[in-house]
Amino acid sequence: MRVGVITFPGTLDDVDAQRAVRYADGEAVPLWHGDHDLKGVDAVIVPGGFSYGDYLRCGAIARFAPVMQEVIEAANKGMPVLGICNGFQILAEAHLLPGALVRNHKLHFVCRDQWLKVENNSTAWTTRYDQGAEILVPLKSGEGGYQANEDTLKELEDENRIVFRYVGENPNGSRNNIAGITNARGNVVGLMPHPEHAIDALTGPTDDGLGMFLSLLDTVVKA
Amino acid sequence: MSNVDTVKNAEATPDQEQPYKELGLKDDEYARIKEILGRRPTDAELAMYSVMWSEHCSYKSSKVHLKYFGETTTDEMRSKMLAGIGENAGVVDIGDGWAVTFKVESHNHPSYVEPYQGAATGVGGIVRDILAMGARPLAVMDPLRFGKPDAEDTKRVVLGIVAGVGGYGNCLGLPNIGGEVVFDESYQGNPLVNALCVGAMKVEDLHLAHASGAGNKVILYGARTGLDGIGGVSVLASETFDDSAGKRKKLPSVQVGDPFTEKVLIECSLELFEKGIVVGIQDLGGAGLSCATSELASAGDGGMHVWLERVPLRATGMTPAEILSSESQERMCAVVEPHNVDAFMEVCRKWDVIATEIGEVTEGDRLVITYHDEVVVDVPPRTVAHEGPVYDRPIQRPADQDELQANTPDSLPRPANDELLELIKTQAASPNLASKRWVTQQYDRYVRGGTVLAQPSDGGMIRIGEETHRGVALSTDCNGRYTKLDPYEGAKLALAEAYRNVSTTGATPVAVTNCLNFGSPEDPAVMWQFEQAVKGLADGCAELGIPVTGGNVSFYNQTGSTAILPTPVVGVLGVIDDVRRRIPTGIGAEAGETLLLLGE
Amino acid sequence: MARVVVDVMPKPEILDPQGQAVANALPRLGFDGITAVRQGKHFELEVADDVDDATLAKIAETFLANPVIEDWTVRRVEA
Amino acid sequence: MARVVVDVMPKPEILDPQGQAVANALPRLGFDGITAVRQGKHFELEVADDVDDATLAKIAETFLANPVIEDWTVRRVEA
Ligand SMILES: Nc1ncnc2c1ncn2[C@@H]1O[C@H](COP(=O)(O)OP(=O)(O)O)[C@@H](O)[C@H]1O
Repeated sequence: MRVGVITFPGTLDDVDAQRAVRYADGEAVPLWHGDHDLKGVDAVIVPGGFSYGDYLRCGAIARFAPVMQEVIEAANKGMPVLGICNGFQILAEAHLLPGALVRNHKLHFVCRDQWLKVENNSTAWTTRYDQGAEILVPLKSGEGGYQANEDTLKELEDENRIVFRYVGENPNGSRNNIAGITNARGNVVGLMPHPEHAIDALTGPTDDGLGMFLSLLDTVVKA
Repeated sequence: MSNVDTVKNAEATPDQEQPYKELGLKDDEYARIKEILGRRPTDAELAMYSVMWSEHCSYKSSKVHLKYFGETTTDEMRSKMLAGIGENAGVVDIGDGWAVTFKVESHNHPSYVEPYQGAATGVGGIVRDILAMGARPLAVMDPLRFGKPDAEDTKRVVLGIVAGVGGYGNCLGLPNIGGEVVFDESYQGNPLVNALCVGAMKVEDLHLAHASGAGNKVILYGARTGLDGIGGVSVLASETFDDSAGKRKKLPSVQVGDPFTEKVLIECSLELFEKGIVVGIQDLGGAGLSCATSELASAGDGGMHVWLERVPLRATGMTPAEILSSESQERMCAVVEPHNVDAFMEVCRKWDVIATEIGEVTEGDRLVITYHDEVVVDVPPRTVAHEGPVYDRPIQRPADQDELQANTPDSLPRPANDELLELIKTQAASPNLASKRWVTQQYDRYVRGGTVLAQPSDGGMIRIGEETHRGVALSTDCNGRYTKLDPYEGAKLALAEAYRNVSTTGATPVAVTNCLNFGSPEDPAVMWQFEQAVKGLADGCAELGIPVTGGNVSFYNQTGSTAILPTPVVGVLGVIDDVRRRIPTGIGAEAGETLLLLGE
Repeated sequence: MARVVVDVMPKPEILDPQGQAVANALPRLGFDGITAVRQGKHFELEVADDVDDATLAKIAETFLANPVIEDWTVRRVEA
Repeated sequence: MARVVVDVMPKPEILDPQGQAVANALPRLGFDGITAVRQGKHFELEVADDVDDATLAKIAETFLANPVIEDWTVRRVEA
């Protein structure tokens, strides 16, 4: 399994995403924002960070990067794509996922260990979880509040496209406690919390996040 | 161009008055500059000497005392030390071929003026110091001191500083693995923002700041140079102060940080190091190019020629003195062999980093700076960078020190048994003892995936070698109230606390850094506190057998004539050969644990 | 050269935590009579004369604003 | 009720990383001719009629803007 991990200027969690891929026995392939090239990978991770400083709007500039044009095309053809935190914001800006992420309702950056409920275990990235399972992974973001209009929210609920929901106190004002969503096809997933920081209880709160990368392994093997 | 003060002009007008006093130079200091140069300095030279000979850059009041660190460090203590006091940051060999560098620095005053940006640029500055050693910055810590918790201004300061530390550090992708939050009245109007950064490199990649080899190129890279931080130097510009539109140039009162530019600068620099195309490197911090060029030249074996008009500017109409003194953030200066310049530029292009060849290492022993072909600086670099004035300031134990010490807890009423519960509740709820989660929750502690311990642990710990599991632990500590009571013992206690906090993680303490925050050195009582604290810290280090590898002195922390509590923040670095054997803080992880009290 | 101002505001139906924080703080600071606050972004662009309105609209719509959550306006002002 | 607009901009002499990021991105997105961009904040306030200009100025100066690094303007607009 070869998994591309994109680096934009300002990307921070690319090293972690690469490590997570390796922990799931995959080969992590670094992808550069300026290249129109996915290097023949089986899947792509758009990792967290502050691409281009995120000074305009999170993900607003990164979305236009040459590599993203390739990601959009591949995603539309069914390639598994995972956006974590800033990656989620970028996928939303690129219209691969609906809605947008806005400033946390309390206006502070929040870094904490966050319980999530797995609402949909049939996406390319969540098959290893039990439906309804609760997992503990880090959340660390200043603009993590998920927003969408009522129609979109209804569509997401009706089509079972909410992948993760926050358990307990809503950390950022997300509508419907949404922590992560998927596209209609289930190959593109975006979430604000960081599964790649929860692959080893030594350096994270748990290894609950590893399931996402192992799920991908299953998906790719099956394909 | 006509009103640029050149060396030729300075020779022709020896009696021209210069605003050296406004720039903070004393009569005898100005006289010494004239003696060194054999003429009056040009405006640009005066700007350089005045910033480089300031307390902040020259350590002129502390030097005589800091020597004691060196005198008390034995060869055995030094055995793991690859670089020590005098370099950008101390470096220790931690085994497995890894070297670790760490340092703590203050950004106190700017953080009072504009808390967010002051704290943010404080983090940015210390991170560049670590980068300049050739290391990848790996984590930060932030020992903070604020005024009274219920004072209105404290809110502004706390909110801004915490957001600034977080905003910059989070955006750089550096986990925050610890720090302190202390409230005390004495910091009202004078908060302390100390920032620590730790980084690692392979031993053979250690870069020291020097410019050797005639013909080598000097490259400035990173952000453009603006009018930031040149407040004092503006007095030099009285004649050229009007820009073309005839308006007075506006000077920014605050430096704004750009963490994205710094993040890119870090990755770009690390790629340059990895390719082996950097001979010497220096970050641009306080005193900007004045500092970087004179220090690089002074530490090398030749001279240097700089073409100042090549420096990419952000503001119009900047004078040579202003360009030299600008403290614009997010810049670095590298020395590169001529045949590597193209490769250097290529890496900078990849990262979209502006890079400009601004100078060259020369045969001679002078630092010569020209501006459109006219010589505006011609000085022996050592006299700027390393041979500044030294003061042995008067020291006087405060008259009320005995009284202070005599006022012991013995005179306090004992709480009755039924008051104890209330007392514990009050204490637990007091801002100095309460949970610091409101602060630490704003800091990313996970990024890079190497954080083994962070809040609420006694010491932070990161993994350095992913294959070998080797790691380091760090803690910073200081109790200003103890130090006020007895500066010698107080500094020792700060060291002992940091040492214990590192030990309890399972790591072995190996080295010490410090940030000595004090009031005015012109106050003999403050100088006494300082001298005592340095002695205490040095003697403590000798007893424990670990060296001070670097640090920072911050004087003039006072409001009016009232100094802050003497606050020698001590940072201890420990090594652990396998982070999987770390000891987490807290009890109750497993049933049947036994609680033991060690010591008296 | 012309100066162009682009204002970007959260759509009315979208939660605006920043505006709300301002609105909540004002009475505490002793300022009464402000019933609602919304906070957005204000851009000032120096634009060459040959950049037409359609291009400016496109910059605002595709880049400066996110139409999913934000409205925008563009106007040319005296430099 | 009146609508009041407050614009808050980084002072010209102060580094504006946000505006710079936008300015650098535009040519990459194929938009040429924008020579400079500065980014600030835009507030829209619903204000009771008895709130006078001096009060609005005070709100802008002491709260919405940070005068150390920012300039501000206040104007009343049609609601
Ligand atoms: N400014 C800060 N930045 C980062 N971590 C902090 C800061 N202040 C406190 N911490 C962390 O929070 C935890 C608790 O701090 P504190 O209550 O001061 O503990 P202690 O009293 O044991 O030193 C520690 O892990 C400490 O490193």
